[in-house]
Amino acid sequence: MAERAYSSTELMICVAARLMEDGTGAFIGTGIPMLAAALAKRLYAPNLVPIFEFGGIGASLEDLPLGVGDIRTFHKALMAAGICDVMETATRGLIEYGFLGGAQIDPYGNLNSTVIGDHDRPKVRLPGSGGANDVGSLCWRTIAIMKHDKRRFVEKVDFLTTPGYLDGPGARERAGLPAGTGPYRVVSDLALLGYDDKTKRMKLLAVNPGVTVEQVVENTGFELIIPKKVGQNEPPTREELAALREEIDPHRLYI
Amino acid sequence: MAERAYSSTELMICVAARLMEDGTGAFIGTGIPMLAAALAKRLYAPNLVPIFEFGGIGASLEDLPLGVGDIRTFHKALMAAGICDVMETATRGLIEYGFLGGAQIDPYGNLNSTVIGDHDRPKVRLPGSGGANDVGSLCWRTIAIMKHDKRRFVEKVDFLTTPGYLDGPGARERAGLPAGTGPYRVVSDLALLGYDDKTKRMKLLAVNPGVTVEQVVENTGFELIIPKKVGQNEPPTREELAALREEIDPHRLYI
Amino acid sequence: MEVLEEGRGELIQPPDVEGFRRWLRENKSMALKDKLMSEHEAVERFVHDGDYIGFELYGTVRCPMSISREIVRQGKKRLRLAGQGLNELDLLIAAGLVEKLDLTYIGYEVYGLSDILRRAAEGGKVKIVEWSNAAMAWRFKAAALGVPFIPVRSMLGTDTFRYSAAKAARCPFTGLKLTLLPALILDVGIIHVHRADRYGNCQIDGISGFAIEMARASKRLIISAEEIIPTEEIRRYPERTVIPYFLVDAVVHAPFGSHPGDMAYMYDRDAEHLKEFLEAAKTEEGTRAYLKKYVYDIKDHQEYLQLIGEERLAELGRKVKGR
Amino acid sequence: MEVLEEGRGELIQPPDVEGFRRWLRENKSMALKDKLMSEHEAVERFVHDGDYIGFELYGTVRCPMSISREIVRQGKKRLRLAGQGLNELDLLIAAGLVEKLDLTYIGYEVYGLSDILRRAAEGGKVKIVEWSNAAMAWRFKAAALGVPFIPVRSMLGTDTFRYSAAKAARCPFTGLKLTLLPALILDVGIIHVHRADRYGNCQIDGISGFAIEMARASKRLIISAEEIIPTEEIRRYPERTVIPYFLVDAVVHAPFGSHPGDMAYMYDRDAEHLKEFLEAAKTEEGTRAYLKKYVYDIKDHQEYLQLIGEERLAELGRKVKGR
Repeated sequence: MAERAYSSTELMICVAARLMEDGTGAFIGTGIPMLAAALAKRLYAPNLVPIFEFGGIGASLEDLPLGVGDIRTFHKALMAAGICDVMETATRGLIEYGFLGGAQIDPYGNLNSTVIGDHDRPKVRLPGSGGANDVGSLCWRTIAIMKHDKRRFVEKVDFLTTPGYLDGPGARERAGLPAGTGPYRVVSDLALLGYDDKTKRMKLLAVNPGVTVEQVVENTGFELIIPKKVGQNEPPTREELAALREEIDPHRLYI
Repeated sequence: MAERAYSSTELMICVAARLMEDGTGAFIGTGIPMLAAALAKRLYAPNLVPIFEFGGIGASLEDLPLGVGDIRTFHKALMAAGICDVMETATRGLIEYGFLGGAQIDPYGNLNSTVIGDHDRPKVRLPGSGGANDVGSLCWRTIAIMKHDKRRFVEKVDFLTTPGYLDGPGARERAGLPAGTGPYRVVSDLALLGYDDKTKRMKLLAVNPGVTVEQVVENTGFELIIPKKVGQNEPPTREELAALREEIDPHRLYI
Repeated sequence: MEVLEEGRGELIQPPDVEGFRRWLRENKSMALKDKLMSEHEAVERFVHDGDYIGFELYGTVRCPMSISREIVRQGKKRLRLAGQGLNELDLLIAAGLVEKLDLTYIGYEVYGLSDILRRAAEGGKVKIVEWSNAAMAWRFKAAALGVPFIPVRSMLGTDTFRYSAAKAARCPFTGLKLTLLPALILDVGIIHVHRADRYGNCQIDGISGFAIEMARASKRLIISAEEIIPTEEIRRYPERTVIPYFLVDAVVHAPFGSHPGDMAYMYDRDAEHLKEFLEAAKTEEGTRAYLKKYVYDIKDHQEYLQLIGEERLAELGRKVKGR
Repeated sequence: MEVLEEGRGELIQPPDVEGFRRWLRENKSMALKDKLMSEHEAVERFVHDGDYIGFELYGTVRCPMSISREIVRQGKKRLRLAGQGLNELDLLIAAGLVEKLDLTYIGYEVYGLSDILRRAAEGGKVKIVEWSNAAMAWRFKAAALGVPFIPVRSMLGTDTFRYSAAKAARCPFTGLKLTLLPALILDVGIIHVHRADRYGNCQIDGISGFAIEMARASKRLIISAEEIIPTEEIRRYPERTVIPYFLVDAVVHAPFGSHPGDMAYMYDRDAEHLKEFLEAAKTEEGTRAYLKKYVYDIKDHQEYLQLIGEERLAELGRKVKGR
């Protein structure tokens, strides 16, 4: 019964953590990515290296940072550099993963974190790109973490802050973005999603425990590719929850 | 009589040292420029800052360096940076003076330190540009230090390594070099030379003690502008010689 | 150079590298001059109405908050800002001093959005040109290089590009399409560091953010420092000098100068104060009251620290881990 | 991008940034792997015939001389080199291993010209493309930026430009004419540092030369270090890491690794040895004898140091000033 008592945030953290490949570097943003990276390092990818955009590389993550320039992003780190060095490392193709968020995502994984409505007189002004555009441009594989509803999963983003596959196959390369890069996964509170190799459109991979394929479709504002075989995400394990609650975020800053 | 007993190197050092303006930065190359800067700092321009191309800025110069990356170029310095930072500082216009040398100089102050003869099968291969092209491109005022003879002061350099005024007024700006920069003085073992404001051609300013204008003309391989009034360089003073011999280069590495 | 595409955003500060060269030659000196002064004097002398200003790092991390508050106090107007920030930009926007922003991000990460920026943007009170984080840092880097642009591989294909003032062109060596970012030369750069000497030689502990690039991209440069150290210490570890004195116009001694933000190995951020600010920022009245209490009614940084209280500051010092 | 002018020099190593990205992804890892190995193993595994190699800083200052000698000893052939150097390049040229040079300078400053380069160039034995010092460093910087070129303001109007592989173009923001330097991506970079851990995190004292840029411009990277230190020391001063481990392929422990050059705060250059070398370099026979004595007849760096002698090395240590 303990296995059922988890929050959707905890589940998203676990799903994201299980995606990480050992021996790679990952751009970490504030929030869920920090916890996912810390969890992955403990259980699945001990050689995953957290990289923070303002310069922290290989921090211990003993304490959870509260922001991407925070003291904890470089406490006992292997290097405390600056933003240019980190972003140039990404330009050279040395950073495998990037986590992204946003207010809107479209079928090609393009993200909006700038405005809702018109740019010059917006309905809602959002924080802006920050490092998201760079992470989405330069990392090999990006993982978006989003709440899943029709206002967020939209046919067309109001403002294309961060590049996904733009308008389809080959579009990134035509735009000049590094070849072979792009969106990899979307971790939502309902499901895990990926992208169709040919069309580069979003595709359902697995639903979360207790969630139906129909629920996912209903909460998505565009046509989602539903493969014949849809997987099932495992709920957080005892081990995952213990690590998260007792070691990674004991003060419950995020979970 | 002590005043007469000096070498032509010592005189060149003194003439160069007297040119320096206080509160400026000067690119220092190996040899005479190091001694001229050290002498200027002691007697004429206490706030002159020696800058070495591989990163040393504001070294004490307690001991004379033997090269531009030498430990002594940053011993007790204010900053030990790298070559890019130094050269970018020059690109931004923060370095007033640069010292240059070479195997040949032409009437426009263009310098050759690359080859004598054809580039691909040279008669004599010289060391190459090193930082000279950058110093000659980016500093506001460059000072060339040369032995004075017809083989060195030539109508046309075999290879234009480092830009002087190129082929005359406005040529530097047309080439894209920063506006208002260029050759300022030539310190030779016979004379001090400058450039005519209008034609940008080399002009005699002052002869060294015991040297006649005719001697200078005879030893110059191109037509030199001889103004009506030619000055006379003062011989090294007792004070200058004492500083040079007792404090700056007591082990006679260079003098 | 054939331009394939260009952003429609205003080029708020054109990359006049030749003007920058002339300005630096006329206004900077390599002489070691004592530049230690009060924040009042630094801001009065070196920040002018209409200036284009940049702050480093950002408003909860090693940020020159004491100088930011002084700018608000002196009411410098019609400012244009390099907007990679949080709290420092919000204070200036809230005080109505900002006209235009080259913006990359303004938000409070774990604490959510910035209501002050949101109100100003939605009300059309500030003009905003979009950039990415790295793009802003690289724009400083181009200025530091002394060249008018730098080619990069970010921003392509997006509205971030379309609402910026970047251009895209093809590389003549490889045929690759690249973003060309215009150099960003600041009228004033403001940077908070761990240590500086009286001449302005600076050391920073931990990440350098974009301090190195921004210092070199500034016509005038104000440094605030937790600690003023003797020049002998600088000379002893010359590789630790990240900003050399000749770039600096003013050195202000500002212990806890980043409060309510943090300072690596010295003190942690003041989460309570930030929450108080964010609560206040929800309404215009709340914001005005916050500014009155913590900026306008306060004479200087010293008085600000008294208001925060010694006990609280000591606690922030205890909360941070050492090396 | 309209090209106004271009140098006639061969572009010895084209700036294939996409290939560089792929290569790094396939060959580098962020895992902390022990990379400590002998100079023999490092050179055998990571230097190949035909490689384009760069050395930092230059052959009398913090230069990887022990690795350079090992390359000569293993006789790696048809090398192409980034020629900002002295002694290390001369050894390779003298051994007949060098085919092409991107050259900025080869000479011995206070000691005069390099007879070895002179003979090779005058005899047409090496192909030389010309650059300035800063241009070479900026070419590494462009590679470090991950872009195929960088605009600069050097080299314009000169034969140095005309005999280089640079191009000139007009800035689309300002109309200024600029030099575009192609990025220089090395097959192998070789750097000598003061301290490294077993994984390759490096610290350098004093000037950084062009180590930061070159490390980032290298496909394979060999580090030699005066001292191997525990990773805890690295983690304690993370701002001192100038080269992070994930760029590094091999770490070689090499005390006095820069001999006959110097190492800041540790030992001075060996002027006597340099004079001996320069005297030998005057003739081909002399050069051969020098190589035999100090390179070919020597098994490794340890044996080389024995040949130089403890007393002499200790003396060089005493001659250098501390901080």
